Amino acid sequence: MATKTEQVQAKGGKNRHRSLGLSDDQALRMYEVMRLARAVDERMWLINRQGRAPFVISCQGQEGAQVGVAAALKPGHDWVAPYYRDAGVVLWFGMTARDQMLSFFARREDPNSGGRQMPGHYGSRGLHIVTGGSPVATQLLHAAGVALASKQRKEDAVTATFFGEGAASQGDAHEAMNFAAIHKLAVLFVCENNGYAISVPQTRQMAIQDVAQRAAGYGFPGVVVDGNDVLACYEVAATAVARARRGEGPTLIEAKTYRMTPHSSDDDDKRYRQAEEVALWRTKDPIQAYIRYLREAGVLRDEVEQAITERVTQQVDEATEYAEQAPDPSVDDLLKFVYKKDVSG
Amino acid sequence: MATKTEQVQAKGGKNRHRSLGLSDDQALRMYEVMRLARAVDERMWLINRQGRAPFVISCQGQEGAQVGVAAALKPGHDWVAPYYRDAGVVLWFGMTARDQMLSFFARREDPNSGGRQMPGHYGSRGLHIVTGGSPVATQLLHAAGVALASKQRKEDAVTATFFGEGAASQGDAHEAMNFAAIHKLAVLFVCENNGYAISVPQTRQMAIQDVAQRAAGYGFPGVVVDGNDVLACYEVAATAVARARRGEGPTLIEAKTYRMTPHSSDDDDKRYRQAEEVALWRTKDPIQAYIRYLREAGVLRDEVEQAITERVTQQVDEATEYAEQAPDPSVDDLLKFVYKKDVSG
Amino acid sequence: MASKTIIEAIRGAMDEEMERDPSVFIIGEDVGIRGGVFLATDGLYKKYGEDRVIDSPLAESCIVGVAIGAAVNGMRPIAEIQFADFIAPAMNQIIEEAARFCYRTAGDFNLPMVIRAPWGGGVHGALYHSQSIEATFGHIPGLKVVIPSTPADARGLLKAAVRDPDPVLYLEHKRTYRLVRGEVPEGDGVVPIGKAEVKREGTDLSLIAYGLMLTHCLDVAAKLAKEGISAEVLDLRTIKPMDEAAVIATARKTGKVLVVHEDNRFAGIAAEVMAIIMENAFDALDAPVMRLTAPDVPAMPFNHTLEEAFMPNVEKILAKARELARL
Amino acid sequence: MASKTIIEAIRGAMDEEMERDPSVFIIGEDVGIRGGVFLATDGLYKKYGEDRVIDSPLAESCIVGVAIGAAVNGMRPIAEIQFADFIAPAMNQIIEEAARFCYRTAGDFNLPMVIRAPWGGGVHGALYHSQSIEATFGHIPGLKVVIPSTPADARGLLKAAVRDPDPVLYLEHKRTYRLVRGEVPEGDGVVPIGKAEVKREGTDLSLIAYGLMLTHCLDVAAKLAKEGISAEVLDLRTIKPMDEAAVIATARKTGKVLVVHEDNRFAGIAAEVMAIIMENAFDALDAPVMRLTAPDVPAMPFNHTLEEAFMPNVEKILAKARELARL
Ligand SMILES: Cc1ncc(C[n+]2csc(CCOP(=O)(O)OP(=O)(O)O)c2C)c(N)n1
Ligand SMILES: Cc1ncc(C[n+]2csc(CCOP(=O)(O)OP(=O)(O)O)c2C)c(N)n1
Ligand SMILES: [Mg+2]
Ligand SMILES: [Mg+2]
Repeated sequence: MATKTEQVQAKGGKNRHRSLGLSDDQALRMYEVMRLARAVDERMWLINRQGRAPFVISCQGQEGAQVGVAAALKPGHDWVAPYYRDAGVVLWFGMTARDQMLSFFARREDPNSGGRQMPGHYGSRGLHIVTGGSPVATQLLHAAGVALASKQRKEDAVTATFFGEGAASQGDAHEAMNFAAIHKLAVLFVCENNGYAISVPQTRQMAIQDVAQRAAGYGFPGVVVDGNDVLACYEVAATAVARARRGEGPTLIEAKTYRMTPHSSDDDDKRYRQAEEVALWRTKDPIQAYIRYLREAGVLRDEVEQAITERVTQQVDEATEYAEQAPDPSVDDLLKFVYKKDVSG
Repeated sequence: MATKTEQVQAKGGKNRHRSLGLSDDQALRMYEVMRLARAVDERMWLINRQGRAPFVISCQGQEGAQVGVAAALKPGHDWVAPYYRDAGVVLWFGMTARDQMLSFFARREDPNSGGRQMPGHYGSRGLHIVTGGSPVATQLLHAAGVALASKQRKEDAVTATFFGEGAASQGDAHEAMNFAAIHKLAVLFVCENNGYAISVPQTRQMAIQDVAQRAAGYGFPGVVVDGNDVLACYEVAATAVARARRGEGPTLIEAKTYRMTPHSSDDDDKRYRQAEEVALWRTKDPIQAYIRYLREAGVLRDEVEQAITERVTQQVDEATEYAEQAPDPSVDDLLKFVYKKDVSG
Repeated sequence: MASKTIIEAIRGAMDEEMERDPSVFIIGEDVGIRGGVFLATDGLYKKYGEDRVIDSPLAESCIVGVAIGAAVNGMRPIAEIQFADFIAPAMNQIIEEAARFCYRTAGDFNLPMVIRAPWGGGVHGALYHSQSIEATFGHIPGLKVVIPSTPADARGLLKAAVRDPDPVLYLEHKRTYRLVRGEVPEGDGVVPIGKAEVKREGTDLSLIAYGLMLTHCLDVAAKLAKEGISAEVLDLRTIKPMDEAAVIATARKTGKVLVVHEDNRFAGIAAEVMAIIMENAFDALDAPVMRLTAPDVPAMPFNHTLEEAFMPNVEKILAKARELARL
Repeated sequence: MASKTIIEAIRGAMDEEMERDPSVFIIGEDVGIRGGVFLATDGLYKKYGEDRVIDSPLAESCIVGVAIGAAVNGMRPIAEIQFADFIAPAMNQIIEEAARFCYRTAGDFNLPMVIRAPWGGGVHGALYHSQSIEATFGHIPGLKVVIPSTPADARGLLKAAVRDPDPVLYLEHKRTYRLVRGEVPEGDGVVPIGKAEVKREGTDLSLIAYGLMLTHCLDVAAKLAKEGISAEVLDLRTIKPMDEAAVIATARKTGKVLVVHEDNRFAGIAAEVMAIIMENAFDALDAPVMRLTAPDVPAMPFNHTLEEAFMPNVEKILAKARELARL
């Protein structure tokens, strides 16, 4: 079994997406979902700064890794266990801007939690998105369990779970990778390494260069990829998915990326990040990079760009308007669903 | 930093111990402690089978790894955080056969716990043996903490912690190795890999050949050594200790060995181990192997062997006699030492 | 009606449920070829194979976390924690994840899973093979916690737990495994979660207990009868959600209540029972409700003298009950 | 006397203790250059350097396990858990290790260490930034659990915790950090662990609380006074070991007690207080002891309506107190 860490470099050329088996339409769908994730996120910050909603946590800067990996999966058939930044993943899996805004405003209709959880705590049984709480890294074990069930029923569904490089320090990350390796489970462990866990830089989080190096210690491949190159992320994910469907077991994918916002609306990243560093990474924005590629490839013509921008803006506007008007849960909702089956006398 | 897994092979020759800087006396002291650990253990089984004591958990088969590593440390200066099989480690660090028997019979004088814990739950502040409970792998983090304190005070003490390959699956093992790596702590992580966690074989515990492979995922060396070759264990430990004292950080030592007894007096290993396998490993008994070496080396002459046997037998006899007579704790001891400082009204 | 020990009833219930429903599987340490350290799963590995009786790595958070994921994806895992004393590494997965899945998704997700764990003392298990954990988990909303005390309840409650759509912590008092034998009904024999049972009727005072202490309380009631004291014995059976109506009924009936458990005293289950009675039957009390529990020291020591001193037993319960009867 | 907020008092206490004793150090997530997510350690990294203010990896078991080891080897760690809701990964190290070190070695080992954690709700923190954990840890023998409600107590109890030879869980109600301001004495001002304090004298009924609820109870007592009801307010301050004498004294004094907490109800701290009163002041009660707590649902939802509905507040306490006064 290959266990060496491969440095996957983005190959140039105007035909990258086609050589990866992606049609122009698929390439554009990926672009539109990245744009939508970004637009919803930006709108949330705006509303938060106006004091109309208490909390935002962002995907900005990580949409390439999220959509690149998600695009290699089959929504509805495969499963994802995302973390709070994965707007790009859940939008690809069928959530809508409206769903996002309903949870942002904590409305009763919020499909993730009925207004109970903070924004970013995704979950939908129907969409095969495993519910996430706030404690980091627990979802890696859930993903292993979902994959175990698929294996027990001899189904070829793949489960992808996403987490930050900080979460990789938790014991659960170790236990999940070890278990998935032992049973050769169809799991993609996707680490979105943005260099910080709130204020803690990678150098205080681990003594290694690449989280992907850990995979060898479990007995499966670890791959490092440029997380700001959506097509490179798609490529390594497609390889890992194929391997998983063949029953050859998990892959650890480390997408090197950056968080373009503070950790959340409660954070002040100026305390721990240099303005230069933030500025440098702005130039590596995965959306801008993808735009450059799509234009070069002749896929993103002006009218297409314009149509996408209009659709995105319209969805965000409608979603915001709808969600802000939508009703709150009522007081008597408080006691519901402690159990699925209430047996108290 | 070297992070590749080195296969350390025992080098032959009659002068191995001298070439490792061990005098004949030191080589014999190591032998005597191995013998003592074994003899105490065998006596405990005898007594347990006679129904005079409820529980035994053994070091048998692992004395080479234990004494080999411990001999590379400075008792009283360095620290150990052992696990329940490490009779060889604690005897090297100053515990006596009497101490062992006092805890075996759960007497008030038991220095580990005053008769409160099961045998094998070692601890002595004065001897720099960190107290252990039953939950596995917690001691790896304690060892990291002890080493952090040494570093904070700029002392060169080294901390060695011991655990089984099963314990390596716990999240705490991951968190401890990661933390020790980040702070380049003077820790030896010593995995006594005996191939089983009670009934669970290594193949169900992990998908890798060597636990030592994990070290690379944290950024420090991992070494595999024949755990039944006490001098080979001493050699890799001495190297790791020197590295640690130089402030270059931890080493993971994996000693491949075997448990010659059932997991404990409550276990029936016939349910999961083949008699042939057990028999094969009996031929690899670390004590017998060391005897062969010491005789070849001309160090273990008959009269020396006889003297050692007499000392060991005498110690075990006296210890047993003393401990079996020793008083139990009294009922009013029950409420003592819940706190060091009792502040309840 | 067949006569079985508690361990036989538990093994049989798992066997029956695995036969009935292919989505039921077992995961835990040494549950496979070893049959579990108490032989609770003995024979099941041979019968159902390694895909349905899974020897996990030595990692409790893994056992529970994987069970959660499998439950999300259509399975009904029975996760075994080898000793209740070793459940703490899994507390984050149990308390923050399993217990909150249904609530945090407003019912979109639910977890049909059972966590089995041997608990309790009296077996020379020392600090780490004797612990009681029912108060710790009983306090957590979203979990169901059951403790059978008879073979029939052990079988019936385990079946109910396997079929329940919510996470159930199923606690087995290890001292009772082979000590307690009793009739087990033919047929399904499911025992509903959430219902206590009066195991012996009485009029002078009530003994409320569960686990090994329930067995002791029945002995005590028999002895008290000889002294002309009529003691009612209520078996809580389900710790959470507790059958408050049954607790209130027996308190109102006898006016004198002694709650017994071997868990630590402070903020234990006895305290909650006392609070429930305080709130609902204060006017009916002829004496303050009493509790007999382990002291607030970290589990029972290995030494037999100290273990004895730690555990409530028939003598101690009898003395306390007589004291209450006299009031 | 200087006027300080609770967060200022906590920060100041750590600074003073680190100045006084070089063995005191801080370890936790984001405690360094970030100064902690609530700025509790703001400035300490700059003043004491990275060897004494250590940014840990994102692993709570690591934070506590390392603190234990350092305490074994002569240091006095202050471990910060970023939110009480994230302490569960460390429960094995806290409950099975830290709490049992002294007992399992018959006093040979002891752990002078503090675990600080912001807890409690009312800040739109939702399910995982609002939890109460005092009952869970209060139940564990070997731990000391303290909860200050005023700046003077916050400073004095934190100093006492740092100097104590045993592990102390120091819980800081995050809503009170900047909400509650008060006088802090000059000098040492150590507040003893294990002692409750009557924060307001009264004769008609007693309100027993801690944390944010203590602040609310003082408001309620003031309002009740205007209605001619004299309410005594007892601040528990130390949850474990609880000051039973103080609880019994106020119960005997007023004969009517209302216990308030925002933790879940079942087997919570209120239940223990009720049990203590049942056992020691039953004869002095003019009415059953009442409790006002959060319902048994998993922490408070994000939505403000539901958060409001979950949390006890001045209005709810006032209503309950009036009800009790009328009995
Ligand atoms: C168990 C746990 N401890 C602490 C926290 C508080 N917390 C929330 S996010 C975060 C940092 C996560 O960093 P990383 O995993 O790298 O993800 P990123 O936010 O950088 O994408 C922390 C410490 C938490 N959510 N869970
Ligand atoms: C956290 C925890 N879970 C379960 C146990 C029960 N248990 C005791 S020893 C053991 C197996 C340990 O195997 P290994 O680590 O390989 O050490 P060995 O006994 O083989 O030397 C188990 C499962 C425990 N002590 N702690
Ligand atoms: Mg990060
Ligand atoms: Mg082993």
